[in-house]
Amino acid sequence: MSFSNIFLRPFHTSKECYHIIKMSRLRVVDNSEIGRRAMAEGKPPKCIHVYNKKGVGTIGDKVLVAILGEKKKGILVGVKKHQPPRVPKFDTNNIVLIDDTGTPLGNRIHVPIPVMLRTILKEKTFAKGVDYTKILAIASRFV
Amino acid sequence: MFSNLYRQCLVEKHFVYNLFPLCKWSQCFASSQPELATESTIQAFEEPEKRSIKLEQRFIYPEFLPDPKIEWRNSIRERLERQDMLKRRSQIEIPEFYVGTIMAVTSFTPHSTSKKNRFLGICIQRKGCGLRATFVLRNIIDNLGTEVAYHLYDPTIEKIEVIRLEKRLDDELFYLRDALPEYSTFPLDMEPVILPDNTPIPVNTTQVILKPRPWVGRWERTDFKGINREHMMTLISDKMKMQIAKHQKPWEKYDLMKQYRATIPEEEQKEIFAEVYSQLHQLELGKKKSKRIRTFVKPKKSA
Amino acid sequence: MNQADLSKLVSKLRINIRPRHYNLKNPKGPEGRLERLRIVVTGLIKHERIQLNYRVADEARGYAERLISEAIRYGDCHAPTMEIADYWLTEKQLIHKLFKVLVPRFHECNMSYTKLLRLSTDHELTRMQGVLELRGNPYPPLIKDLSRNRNLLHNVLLDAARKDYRHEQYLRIAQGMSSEGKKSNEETITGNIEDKDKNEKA
Amino acid sequence: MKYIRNYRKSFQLVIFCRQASYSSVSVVRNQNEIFDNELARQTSDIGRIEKITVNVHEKIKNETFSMNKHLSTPFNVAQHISKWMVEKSALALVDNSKVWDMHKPLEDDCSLRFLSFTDEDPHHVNKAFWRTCSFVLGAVIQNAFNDSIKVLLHSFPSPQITSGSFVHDAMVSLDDWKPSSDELRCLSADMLKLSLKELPIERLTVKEQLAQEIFAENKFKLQQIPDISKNSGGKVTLYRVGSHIDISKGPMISNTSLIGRCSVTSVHSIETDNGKLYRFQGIALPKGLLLNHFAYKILEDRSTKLNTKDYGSTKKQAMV
Repeated sequence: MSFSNIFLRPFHTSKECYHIIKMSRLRVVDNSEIGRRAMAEGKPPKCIHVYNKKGVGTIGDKVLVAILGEKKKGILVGVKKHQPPRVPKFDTNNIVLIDDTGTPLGNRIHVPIPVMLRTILKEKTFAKGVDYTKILAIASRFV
Repeated sequence: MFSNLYRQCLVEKHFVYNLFPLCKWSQCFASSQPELATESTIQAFEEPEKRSIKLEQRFIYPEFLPDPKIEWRNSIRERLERQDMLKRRSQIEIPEFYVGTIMAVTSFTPHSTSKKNRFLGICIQRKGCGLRATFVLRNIIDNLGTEVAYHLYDPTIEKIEVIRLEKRLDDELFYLRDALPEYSTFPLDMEPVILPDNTPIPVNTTQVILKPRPWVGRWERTDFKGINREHMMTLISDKMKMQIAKHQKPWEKYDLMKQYRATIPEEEQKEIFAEVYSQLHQLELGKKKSKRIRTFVKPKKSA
Repeated sequence: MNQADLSKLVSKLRINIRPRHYNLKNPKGPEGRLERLRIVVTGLIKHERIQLNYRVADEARGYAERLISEAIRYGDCHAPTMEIADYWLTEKQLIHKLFKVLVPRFHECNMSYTKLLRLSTDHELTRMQGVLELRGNPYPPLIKDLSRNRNLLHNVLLDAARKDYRHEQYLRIAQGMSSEGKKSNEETITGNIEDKDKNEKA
Repeated sequence: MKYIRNYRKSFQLVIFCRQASYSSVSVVRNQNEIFDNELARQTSDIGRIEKITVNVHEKIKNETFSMNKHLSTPFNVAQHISKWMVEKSALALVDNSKVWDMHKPLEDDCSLRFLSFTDEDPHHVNKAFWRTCSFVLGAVIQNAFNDSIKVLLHSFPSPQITSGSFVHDAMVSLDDWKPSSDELRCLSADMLKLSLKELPIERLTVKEQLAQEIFAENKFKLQQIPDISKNSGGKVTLYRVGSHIDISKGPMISNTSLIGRCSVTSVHSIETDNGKLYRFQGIALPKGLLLNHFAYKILEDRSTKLNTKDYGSTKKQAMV
């Protein structure tokens, strides 16, 4: 097989482009100071770790991001990749920044977030552990 | 439900076997060809008046046609699925809709306190057949593009409303993802537009203007009629323009077998719609009745 | 998951369709494949019986069947059909033959329009050959029809069995009629039956 | 069930390799010896070999062969043409009038046509096929039973296809024997094995005296031979398949491989002038003709009925 034929192989790359893996660019959707500044400056946060066993993030997963030279944690509240029926799919990969205790850095989320995030975040929350459900309190709209 | 249907099929099969001894002499002499038999049965129930009505139904109920992939065909499974689909249709009203129609779906969800979730958007794709038929709705909510896919026969769906019944120029509208946001923004509290009876389905001939690249698809290589081509050409580089011709496949127009393998032949379509005709007709009658009641009430209120 | 293509209605073909097309390799790709098949389809319409590689024949058969069924379906006044015929038939007088000769020939046909036969090959090295022909061609038939010949042994046996069966049925009917009649007129009819039975045995 | 020899291991036993009692083996060996010697004698009697011209008329082309008088058979001619011709032809037609066995030497210059089961009018071939089936059934009966049971073949009537079954009558030293379906299946299997062996069916015409010598052990045949020889000028025609020899007028098909589907369907006991006999009935189809199982079942069912051909008049049966 000649070298040029390799580029004619029929495999798709677009699915993988939508995956949230290390070095993926994300969009901060809350009104935290650092998040707003990063988005305004055109320096969106970069995912540097996904806290799950697959390494590919999806709705409700915790990610570690590099934002304006700082390390922050965030929760994915909406993703671009293909979703099963009745789960909304968004045009951007959205995160809400949180601190180590699970408290969001901002006090308002200005995009819709999926309803099933309620159940997912409640399941991830343990007594005396990190409380993620505070994010739900600052959400403006569910779809 | 499933077991009942299956039994019914078995009974019918049994009936066929009972007929067998009657025609045993004709079977013995192995001269008649099997094609002849099927042909005659197809022609038996063909009536000139019903013919056109039945074939128009394929646009309204495309999911009643089976998957054209030959390996996946199974007549008993297809039939059972059709029965199940009709049963589901008798439970909730699944309206006539097309790609480009603005619809709202209310579905049950265990995640929220009200246990209900309503999503409104434009249908950008209709895919799949049988019980696995799906459609995708798209809307821009709070400046964020949102898409939700639904199974048409999902039992958790409570209500499907058609807000504005119309068609677009294309069979799928994924280019709306790269179009300017106003083309897929619809207020969530949109009022339904009721078309008068017996009007043809209006075709929306808008040609969308795309956002600058990057895009999710190579729209310049496709021939979607709903994209404003002149504007699109200003957005792409010269190299991309040169590559358009390279990716054209003009011979596919003449590939008769490819077309044949992608579709269900007319005779089979007739057979299928003849099978479900009476039940679908009754459902439509019931729908009309309820519509009349609704339209009768409304002018009173406004007056 | 696919949905059937709704834009075009096609007539059902009366041949077995393979789920996927044969991989007829061609340096020009799919376009070259169609061009090769085009030569075969043109040859088939022209000569009505051709011998060639079996796989190519099987592939071309579907296209020939579709071409004829489109021609029957839409006739010669339909522009898209004319365009397709123009593509598939490289010799232009054959378009005339398709619409004026083949369409009337196959208009009432309930079977496939073509026939494909496998040829036996002597050498293992030769590719499998096939004969592709249009039905109703002027050449002598390639295979004998054994079912029509009533003199063949199995047909003789079946005919005799049928005769026997009918004979039994008649006897049964006759007996049934006579037993009904028995109630009214017992003596005379029983006598008749016995006579009849004797006749049958004789 | 207990009477049929290879019931217990019906798929292992080959009927012609049986370990029979010494007497029956010696009888068969003796018969074959006489047959072989006579065949060798007749061949050596020919003397100087003369050539004859044989014109073969086939659909595609006519061919001419130079063959040996009293030595070459239509089978040899077919061998010159093609293997396919050898396999498919069952009989030959000499000079457009005489039906000729494939293994019967040609006697003079002649024109030749080969007959097969798929001809336009295969009347002669069908008849020969039916006759051969009766003859082969005899071979099956002769070898199927245990040694303790004495079997004497009587005869088989001339073929009548419309009667629905071919027939062979035999005396079996059993009282009121009604074969079970398994026993019938064993008989059918034996017949099928014979067809799979692809045995040629040889033909030999001998004098009355020699025939009596061959069938010295069979009282029925001894009775029949004088009548037969009287009608055919002091000669008796013998046929042999494997090691089984029987009297028949002929003609017969060339090889048992031409028998396709076959089954022995029923055995009836009949009363005749010669005492109590058993009438074995069966049905068979030539190899090229295919029939669906349903239709074949109808034919099988029909063939279980008692075939009344030449029933009761056993003397006529000898005229086969």
